[in-house]
Amino acid sequence: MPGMFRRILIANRGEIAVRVIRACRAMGITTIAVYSTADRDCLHAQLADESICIGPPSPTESYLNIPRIISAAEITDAQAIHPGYGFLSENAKFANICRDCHIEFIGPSSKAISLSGDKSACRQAVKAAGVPIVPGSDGLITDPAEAIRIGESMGFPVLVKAAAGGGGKGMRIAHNDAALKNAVKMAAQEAEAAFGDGGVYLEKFLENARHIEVQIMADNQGRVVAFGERECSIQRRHQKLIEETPSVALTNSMRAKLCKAAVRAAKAIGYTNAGTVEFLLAPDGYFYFIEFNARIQVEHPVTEEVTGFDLIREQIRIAAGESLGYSAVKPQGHAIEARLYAEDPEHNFRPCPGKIGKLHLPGGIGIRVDSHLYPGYVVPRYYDSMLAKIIARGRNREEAIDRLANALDEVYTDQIVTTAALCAKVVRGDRFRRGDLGPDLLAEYLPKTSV
Amino acid sequence: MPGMFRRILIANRGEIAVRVIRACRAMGITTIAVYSTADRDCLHAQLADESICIGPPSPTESYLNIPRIISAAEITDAQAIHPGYGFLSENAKFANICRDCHIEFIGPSSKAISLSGDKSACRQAVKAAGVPIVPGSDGLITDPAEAIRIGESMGFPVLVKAAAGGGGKGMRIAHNDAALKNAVKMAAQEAEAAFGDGGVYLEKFLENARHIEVQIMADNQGRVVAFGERECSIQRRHQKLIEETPSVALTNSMRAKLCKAAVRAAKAIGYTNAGTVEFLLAPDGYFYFIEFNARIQVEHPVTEEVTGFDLIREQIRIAAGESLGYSAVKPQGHAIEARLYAEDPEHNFRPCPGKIGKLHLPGGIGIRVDSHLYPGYVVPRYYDSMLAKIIARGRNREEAIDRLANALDEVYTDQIVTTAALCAKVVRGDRFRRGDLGPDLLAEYLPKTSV
Amino acid sequence: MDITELKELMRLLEESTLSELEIEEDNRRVRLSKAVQAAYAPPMQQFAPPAAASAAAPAAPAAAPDDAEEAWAHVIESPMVGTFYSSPGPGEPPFVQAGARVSTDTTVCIIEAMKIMNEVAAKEDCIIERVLVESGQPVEFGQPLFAIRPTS
Amino acid sequence: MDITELKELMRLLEESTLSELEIEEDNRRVRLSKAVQAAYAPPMQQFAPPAAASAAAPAAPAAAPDDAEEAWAHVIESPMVGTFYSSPGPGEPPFVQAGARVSTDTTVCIIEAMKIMNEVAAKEDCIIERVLVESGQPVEFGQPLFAIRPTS
Repeated sequence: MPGMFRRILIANRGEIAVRVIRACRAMGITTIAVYSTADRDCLHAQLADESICIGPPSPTESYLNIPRIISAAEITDAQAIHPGYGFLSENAKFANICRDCHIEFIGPSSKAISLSGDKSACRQAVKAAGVPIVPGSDGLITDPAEAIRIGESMGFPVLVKAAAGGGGKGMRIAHNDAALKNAVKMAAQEAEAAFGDGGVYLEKFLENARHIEVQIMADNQGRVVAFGERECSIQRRHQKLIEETPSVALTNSMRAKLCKAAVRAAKAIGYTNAGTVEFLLAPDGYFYFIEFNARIQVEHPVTEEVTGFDLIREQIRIAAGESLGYSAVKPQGHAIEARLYAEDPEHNFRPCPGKIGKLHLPGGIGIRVDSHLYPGYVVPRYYDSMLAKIIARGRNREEAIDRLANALDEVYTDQIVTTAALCAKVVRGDRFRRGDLGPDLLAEYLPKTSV
Repeated sequence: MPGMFRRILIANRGEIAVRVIRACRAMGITTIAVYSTADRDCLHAQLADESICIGPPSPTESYLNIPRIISAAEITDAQAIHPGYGFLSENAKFANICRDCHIEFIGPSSKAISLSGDKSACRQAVKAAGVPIVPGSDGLITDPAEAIRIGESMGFPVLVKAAAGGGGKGMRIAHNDAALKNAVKMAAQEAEAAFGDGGVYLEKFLENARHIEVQIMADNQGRVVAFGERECSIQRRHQKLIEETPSVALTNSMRAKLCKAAVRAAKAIGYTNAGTVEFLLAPDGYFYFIEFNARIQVEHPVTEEVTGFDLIREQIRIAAGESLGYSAVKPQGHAIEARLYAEDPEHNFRPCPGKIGKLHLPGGIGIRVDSHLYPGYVVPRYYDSMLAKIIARGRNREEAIDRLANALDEVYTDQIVTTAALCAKVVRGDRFRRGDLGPDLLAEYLPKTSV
Repeated sequence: MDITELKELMRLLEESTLSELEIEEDNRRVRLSKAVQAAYAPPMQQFAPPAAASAAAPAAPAAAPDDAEEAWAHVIESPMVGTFYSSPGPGEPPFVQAGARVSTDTTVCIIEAMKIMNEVAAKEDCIIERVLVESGQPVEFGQPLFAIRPTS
Repeated sequence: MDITELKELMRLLEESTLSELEIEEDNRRVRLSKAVQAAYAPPMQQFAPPAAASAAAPAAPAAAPDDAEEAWAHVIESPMVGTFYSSPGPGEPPFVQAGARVSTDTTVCIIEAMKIMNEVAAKEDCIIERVLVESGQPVEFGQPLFAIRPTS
């Protein structure tokens, strides 16, 4: 066991880099930020103890460039790299190279990353461990005729998904034989183009199912602990906008079963460090594993707010070889997160990069703000447009909703349009209060053309 | 029972006005801010649903002016007034006038305010209820000879205190007969000048005692609940700088006794709404009642962070006639607050009003910021110089300290010097970590001339 | 100097992010500048009115003064928070009307605060140009009540 | 004064990071200035270095470049993050020294990144005026390595 790290390099930017820096500082660990020339003034580069420019704005030449990041870690003598989310966080090759260079990768083994990245193989492994998966093909589909046979046997509609997929790419829905035949071809082409891997598989499409994920933490000593669930049903363009925990759709006994299934799934793929197990919850109360996310997620703060744990700290502790030291956590209260993107919801979520002049972010009781914003910051056009996460905590869901809605009203970003007002409208609305979080909810608050 | 208020006027300014506005909004109550001409741009005047100018900068012509505030409440149809802390919050006459005008005063009865304001009479009432008080005179001292008799019987050093006192005014310490004789005269003169009331009383001076206060909430149905203690030993010029809960000086059984004594003291003076019972904890573990604060206090957020309750909401509920609905609260974790004043600790805490240009306040896990600051805000010279409260929450004291120290490092207030750096040094220091919070701690971090 | 040209120059500077413009040619010099303060919008507009709250709230009594202050060079301001009355009692004629010439001892209106009727007198000899507030309307401290033209 | 020309000047200043522009020709003088932007300090200085952390941390490799960039009009920048070596191997003479005349195919140094030695060539024909980095020193992307005087 190498002992706790003294120097960690953060291979990311923006709010998650700031988040990791804060966790490191609270642990007494020296932080090293990397930045592209477009991010010279970004808060993460300013807050870190040391900052190093690794390349031009293009992600492939900076935040996605493995040699440059490894080289930065080597010359700054970093003992470990935290990848954040996105960029290289689920890149098995990067995790491998880090360890080859004797730099700890703060995340799962590259084997576990590979397995969770191959969605079809992951399904099989999890199914073998006795966790229910959405009915579908046993592995990849190579022949349209095979697809039709499976589609007919489990009943339409059917979802065609890319094994290497993500973000809705390479995903198609088919309601009959003819459509399915087409969908298989199209999805394979899309997947080939997007991921360089045309493998696709079939899943039954569950109507009115809810997206519920379970946060897990696994140490290198074989202990896996579930940190409760998050519901992330409010999305725009397959990207989450509002997340909460606990989910109103679960009873305590369903929650216990789901958490148990998540732990079993993690063990089935030999997972370590922080991960998220995604499930579909059908209207009849049955749930099905869909995929495994091998990273810390954007929405991890809602789990932190109800459990009291710092999940980034737990990630670092696990990577340093420490054992979790507990076998269960007991969430309390309710937490909801709203994401502020520099996008205009009135105009089809058109990105709005540019300079933020005056700025006011909310505060006060029950409000947590994770952000890299400061007055005068220029939002660059090269990266994800997320500016801030506003997280509200309450003793119950009502209190969390009231606090979040009012905090969102307080947000003031001069010269830049954000999703704050939209999120305020959504959480204040009757449907959200009732917990009726269907995929069509967001559309009610958007101009017809923007949906 | 009048039912919940629909419109509340906040008779205060700055961060506490913002705090009350946020609590009201989360309850769906319309807020009315009052402001002086110096506070036109203050955040509370901007955040409230309605804002009304009540007078020129001088507090006696604005925030302390009862007719102007009552008149503002009348023309805006406010059903209740929240006084915040300071200004009119402990003014029994104001509480009376409010109720005469059929406006609810969100605080205790004017009778309870009067009794807690008369420190000598309050001591007697609390003593009669069986709560230990610091040995001292049974009521006011009128004759120096009587003072000397009492001083000799209980042993020197002795503290002479003003019955109407506060903020260290009219307070003197005496180590022998001659000094005591003088001290009684001087303190009476000082008290007469400062409060228009020359009444003084004696208390034994307890060396190395710690200041520990208990938060209580009392409803109009006779239920009093203790919300745990706060330790506020780190002060500058008799004003608190850093506060925390729980106190490291208490065992669980001491805490239970202290909370019981606080409830008994509140009942003895017929107290309702939010209040704080102050105790001295002697090095031998005995504790003594010293005084009762009949208001919400600056440092109330640390109690909120460990109990999950919104104390302002509880105040409003009680004032509206609701009963508490619980008989005990169970604090969890640890919380520490540091106050940011616009003062220069390197130069004897010289106030530094003026314009704040760029501004960065911290955020992230476990950090709460209560503040009225925004970039470009001009700190007026007429009022208290407190700019913000940074509150850190952790599962334990170590975690709260680490988070607070790093959050304080992040504070950036362009063009204005604050106490942030001093607070960071203090909480990071060995003595604070050890919990050795003697009154001399702060001096270690100040230039010799500033103490 | 051609006023149209000057206006054009002023507009140019206003619309730019620059703060100064100086032109000197022949025997003419023009210098325009924009205070740094002007870069900050009036703070009362800094925060968008919270949609839900403002929908529920009745009209604020403080809504009017800002506009009025801009518009009138000389005014009589309200010395306190209260309710404005233009006449001594219901049905009675107003103390003053537009066009009235008043002096420093003329009562121009009453402000009621906490059931007390406070007579307000003009601060200087002047002519009332316009009554800015309706009788019975709530007013805040410093709110303009009358637009005036000083006569002394 | 030609308004189109003036507009062009204003736009030029706005888009630059400069704060003043003054032109004097024949009997005409134009002066433009930008105050607001100058009120913002260079962002890297916005946050005071956290006392405790920076005391504990070793010197950052990124400390030098900002000063250097100011001081030299023409430089050869590091094309990558890595370790700078002035010579092909220990004890061997440096590729170039101050005063050397180099062309676009001259190797001026090596940057080692991930155990790979990357030869860096001059981007233009020039004279090396000064070597800005010590051999063996870590460098970041874009960090000036040599001050040069172009010869072409």
